[in-house]
Amino acid sequence: MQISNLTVRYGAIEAIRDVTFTAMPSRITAVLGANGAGKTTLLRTISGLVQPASGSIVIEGVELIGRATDDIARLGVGHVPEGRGVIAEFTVEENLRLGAMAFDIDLAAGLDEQYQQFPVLGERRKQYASTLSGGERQMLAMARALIAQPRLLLLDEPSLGLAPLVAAELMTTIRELCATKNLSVLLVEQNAKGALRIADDAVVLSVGRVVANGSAAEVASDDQLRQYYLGLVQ
Amino acid sequence: MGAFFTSRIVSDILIGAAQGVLVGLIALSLVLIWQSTHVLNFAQGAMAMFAAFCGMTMLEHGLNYWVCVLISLVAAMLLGGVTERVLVRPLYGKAEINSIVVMVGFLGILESGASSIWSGMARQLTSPLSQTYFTLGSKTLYLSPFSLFQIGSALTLMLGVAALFRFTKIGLQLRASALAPEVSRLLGVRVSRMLTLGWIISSAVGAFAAIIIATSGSGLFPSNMDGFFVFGFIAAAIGGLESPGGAILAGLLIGIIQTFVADYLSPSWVAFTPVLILVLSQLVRPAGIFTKNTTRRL
Amino acid sequence: MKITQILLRLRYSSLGRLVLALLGTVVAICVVLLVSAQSDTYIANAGAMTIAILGLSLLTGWSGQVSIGNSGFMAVGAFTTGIWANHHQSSPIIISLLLSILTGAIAGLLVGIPATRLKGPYLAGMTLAFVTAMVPFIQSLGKLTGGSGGLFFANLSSPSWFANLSGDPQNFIVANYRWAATVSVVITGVAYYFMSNLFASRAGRAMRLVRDNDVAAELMGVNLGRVRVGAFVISAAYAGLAGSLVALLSGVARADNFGLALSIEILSLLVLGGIGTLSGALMAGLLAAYASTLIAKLNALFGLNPYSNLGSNSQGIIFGLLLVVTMLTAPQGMAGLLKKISHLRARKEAE
Amino acid sequence: MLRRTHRGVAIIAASALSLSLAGIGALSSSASATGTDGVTNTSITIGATVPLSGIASTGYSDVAKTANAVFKYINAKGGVNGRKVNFIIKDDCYDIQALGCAQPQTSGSLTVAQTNALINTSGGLFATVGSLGTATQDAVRSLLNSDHIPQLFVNSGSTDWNDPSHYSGLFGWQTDYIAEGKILANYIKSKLAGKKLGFIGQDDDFGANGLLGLQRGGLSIPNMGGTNSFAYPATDAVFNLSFPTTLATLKANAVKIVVLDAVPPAVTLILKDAAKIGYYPQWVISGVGSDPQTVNYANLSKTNPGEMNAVSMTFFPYSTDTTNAWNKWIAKVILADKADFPKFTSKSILSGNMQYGAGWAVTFLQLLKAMGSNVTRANAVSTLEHSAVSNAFATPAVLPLQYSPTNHQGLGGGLLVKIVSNTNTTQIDGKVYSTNDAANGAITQKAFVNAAVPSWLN
Repeated sequence: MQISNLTVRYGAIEAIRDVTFTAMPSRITAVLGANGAGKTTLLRTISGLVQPASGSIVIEGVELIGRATDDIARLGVGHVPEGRGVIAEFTVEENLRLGAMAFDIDLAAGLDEQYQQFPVLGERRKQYASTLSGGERQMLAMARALIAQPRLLLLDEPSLGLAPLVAAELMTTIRELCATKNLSVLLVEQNAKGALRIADDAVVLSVGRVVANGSAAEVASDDQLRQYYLGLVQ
Repeated sequence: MGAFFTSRIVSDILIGAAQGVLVGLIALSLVLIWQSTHVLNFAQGAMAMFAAFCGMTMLEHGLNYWVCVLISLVAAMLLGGVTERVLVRPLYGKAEINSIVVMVGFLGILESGASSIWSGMARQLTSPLSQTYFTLGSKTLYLSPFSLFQIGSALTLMLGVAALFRFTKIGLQLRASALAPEVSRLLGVRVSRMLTLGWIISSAVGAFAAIIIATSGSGLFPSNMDGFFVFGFIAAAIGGLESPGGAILAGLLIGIIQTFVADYLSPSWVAFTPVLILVLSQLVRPAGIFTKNTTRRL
Repeated sequence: MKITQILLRLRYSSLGRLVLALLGTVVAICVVLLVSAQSDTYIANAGAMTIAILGLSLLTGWSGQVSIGNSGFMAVGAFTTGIWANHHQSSPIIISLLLSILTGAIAGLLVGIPATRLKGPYLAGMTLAFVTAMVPFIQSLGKLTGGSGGLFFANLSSPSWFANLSGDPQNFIVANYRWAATVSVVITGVAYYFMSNLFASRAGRAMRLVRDNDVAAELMGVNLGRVRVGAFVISAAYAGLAGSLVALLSGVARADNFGLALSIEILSLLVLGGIGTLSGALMAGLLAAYASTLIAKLNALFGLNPYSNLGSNSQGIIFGLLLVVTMLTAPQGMAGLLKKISHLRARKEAE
Repeated sequence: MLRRTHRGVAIIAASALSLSLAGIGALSSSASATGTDGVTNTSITIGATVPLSGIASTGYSDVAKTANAVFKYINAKGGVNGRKVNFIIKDDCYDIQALGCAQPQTSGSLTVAQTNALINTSGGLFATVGSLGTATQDAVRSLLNSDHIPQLFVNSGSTDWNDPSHYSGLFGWQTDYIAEGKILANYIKSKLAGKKLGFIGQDDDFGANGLLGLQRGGLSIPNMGGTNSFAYPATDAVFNLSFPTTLATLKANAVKIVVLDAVPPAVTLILKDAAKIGYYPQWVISGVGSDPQTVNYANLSKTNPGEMNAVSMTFFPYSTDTTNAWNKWIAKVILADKADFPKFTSKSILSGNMQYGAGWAVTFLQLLKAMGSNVTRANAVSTLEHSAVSNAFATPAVLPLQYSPTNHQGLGGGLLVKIVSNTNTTQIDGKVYSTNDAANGAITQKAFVNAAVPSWLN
């Protein structure tokens, strides 16, 4: 995925300014930065929920800008929004069926696969999503995105609100998925430490601008970046 | 046994139920729209009336009753779909009063428009089935072939809508679009089509009720749905605007209680009976008797 | 400073508002004396509608509660006036008006206490239910309210000093119409003055805060329930006054005249004029009064036979279209449009 | 330049206001050439408020339209004494501003508002003629009286129009409901004696007066609310809430004769609801609610689905009689009015409402002719009160008007008819019955002879 010269405005405020970077296939790209750096806006723009003022987003040769959100989803862009977005009034299985609905896939096989991946969901398939714990909801949201077999997965703060152990487990799962599924992941995280541990590449945003862009290892070893933008102290 | 079925209480229940399922259908159509688009459709009754006129006036040109019904239902679907696309779509996310006013304006256009096209005169629709009640011995059993059809088809329609929502792919998408439009979009669901579809189904349900009302009651005329709309709205509010089943039950309840009031107390109290039921139910459970308690979201 | 700017600035002080209201009333009375008798009937009705719209503007525009039941409170006012007039034929009209305000307020309290616990569509539904119940309820009271037929009593007629003053003392028909319009204008002026003071008061600010953010209002120590019920009561009192005026102007109180249709009309006019503005209520009142005349002229312009199906229904169609188009294109109504225009001009001037 | 265009909101509003005021309606009500409002040497302006839309418009909207057709017909022939009749019809929705009403809901009584508009017609209004409804016309009685504007030929059978000492310019036209009730009671006593009686009436003067007439005619029916005697609210003509239980009670009590004082839409519902429970009593229906061209009588008989079993009273030759001279004349007049009656053909049957409208329109033309050159309000009242003149007016009614200085009611009886179907009504005995309102007032009968159609109308 290639993002070039992307600018997004909310009224007079520029949430994203002239952002350019490339997310490589089958790799995890972490998008890092402080609160209000424009990370969530970036994901929402990719999904078509926000219309940019200028710039382009191209994925496998297809321009995304100007397309409707549901069209973009059907192009193979999965988006797990911040706060997970599971439908509490639906059962676990209904949530998963909804995720598969718009795609031409074998539903039964898809469900099996997700239940295998996330056994706890299999156990609770008839339960309403409102009864799940935070971690289980996050898994459900991931499973619901994955069942559509996306090629690009946008994850918005997946570890937010989770216990550190659960969060770490989740990161490992993401890493495995990326390796086995030939999946590109754009991972937005405030928890830079965890994200950099599993990411291949990293982009650092500050007040809507790209301040660093490179391999995760490079970013992780840059003291200045760590201190000023990521709030990580040795 | 015959004496039981022709007793005063059973008679009142049968008369009330026939009336009540119609109130329930209107309530159901209101709930369908409220659920999917959070618009309180004041023009619901008028849209149903207009669609009924489109088809049922063909009776005068010698067309078969059921063909006319079919034409009306198609007209209703078109009207519902176009209304959602043209009038309602710009209102999403706006203040509540905006949609109330637009639908009130649309109500005026439809009723005056129908009067302009078809005149304000009541048209009697020749019933396809006998409306004479059956008798058991010398007593009347308050059921006729038409009222059986009326109750039966209304219940079938309600079950059909429920099944559609519960068991089909489309139903799942309809519900998801209503509950969480943005998430549904992210999952590739064509939400805007689903909203239109919600209006289409709701309009068809309303038009069916209007046709039955015109056939069994005082005929078809531009304001013939006004009273039923108010009762239907009250039923929907009693049931809780989120609950199709609650709407239907509340409609039945209103019909039956009204008949009892007319029979045992006074016919002149009938018009404000539903309101008393509403006030009582709202004081007990403000969000409707048939909805689960939810906490206020900030 | 120019006169217009001085006038506009007046509304920021209590005394200034009094001066403005007095000026407006005097100007309106001059208009009443100059125009035709038919225009006087329109102005008289415009006054009553303005008062009703002001009441709803407070409730819906300021405290954020959508009501489609205010015509029910108008009915309370009208029948209070009617019953009083039938028993005390020679009592001054001010007593009828005050009694109607009182009964309207009491009805508002009775409905408001349960209704204001509800929000959004449930509140709208409750008020809808109230008005649909009010008409048959009043009719079922038999002799007291005259059943379906209603009550009939003497309508306002001009005292002789006014007939002499208003020009043609021979033509008592015209003097009667002028007198009715003058009375209506004066009452409207008083009602307008009180509302403008309320708008500027602490209570008015509390209401707008509740509308915009009820949680914040609560945190700032505003008693939500009291503000909501208070708005209901004042709104109903205004409706009671409007109903009383309507009854006095026509000499009739009939429940059917105060049904759902009138409520919807008031709400629509409020929107056309501009929700939550005082000037919008005035303009909407005038629009209501002149609607049928304007549309008759349109009919004539297009050569429509007024007795044909289309001709006799063109009013409904045009009014409906007006509502839909206003809401979709200029939801702030006429007051909003005027404001926009004057801002644009001010900006141009600045450049 | 720019500075001048700057205006505050209030000033723009005020100027818009005064512009709109200036644009609408010049000074009116100035006395005209002849000294009487609404009268010139070549025209006379009259008006009426009627339900053209809304709850009562079914059928009733044809009344004033037919009268208008009569006036247009005569105007085309040069008018009466050189004056053309300028007839203004205003829609008042029966003053029930339900959503079916096509008028914008302003405030208060629509009948009063529309009557004000009539009074303020530029050039003035001579009189209201043929306004429709009991409660609606009660509402404007004192208004018109205080302005000294005659209120002629009110379309209602209430006795409220017969009060010359208080309302000198107020005149009814049709037989009142009490007299009608007495005549119907007389028929029931003589032809249907010994059968159990029931009554359903509108909950206002219409029902109450009709019931009073039946009682004064010697029938023992309790007041509405008593055994087998029911009141229904006017809005039930739409909502149909009370009729099913009312009729079930009547059936259960084995009532064999049911008298209806109801408007046509309510009669349609009552007949339909009765058929649903297999209840086929002898119906006796007030003339204002029985018009076969308005009420749907299809399939309402047990023995023969095409037949009906109802008795009613009419003041006109029965409308299906196509050989009657007045019926032929009315049909010709309506046929000439393509604008208001586009669907009326030479094969169409007249409705009772059309006859009714033609009835009072012709009466007004006769009055105009009788006044000669002295067309004033005072002369109109005194001409009508001059029995020798007004009682000789030739109208489509089957009996003469009976106006006098003490009687402003109009007709005092009618013809009994049997309604068999929508296209088949027959006279019962060919006799015209007449009476007054008093309990001891005798009922007289004579053979039905229609007055000839005057040549100047043709």
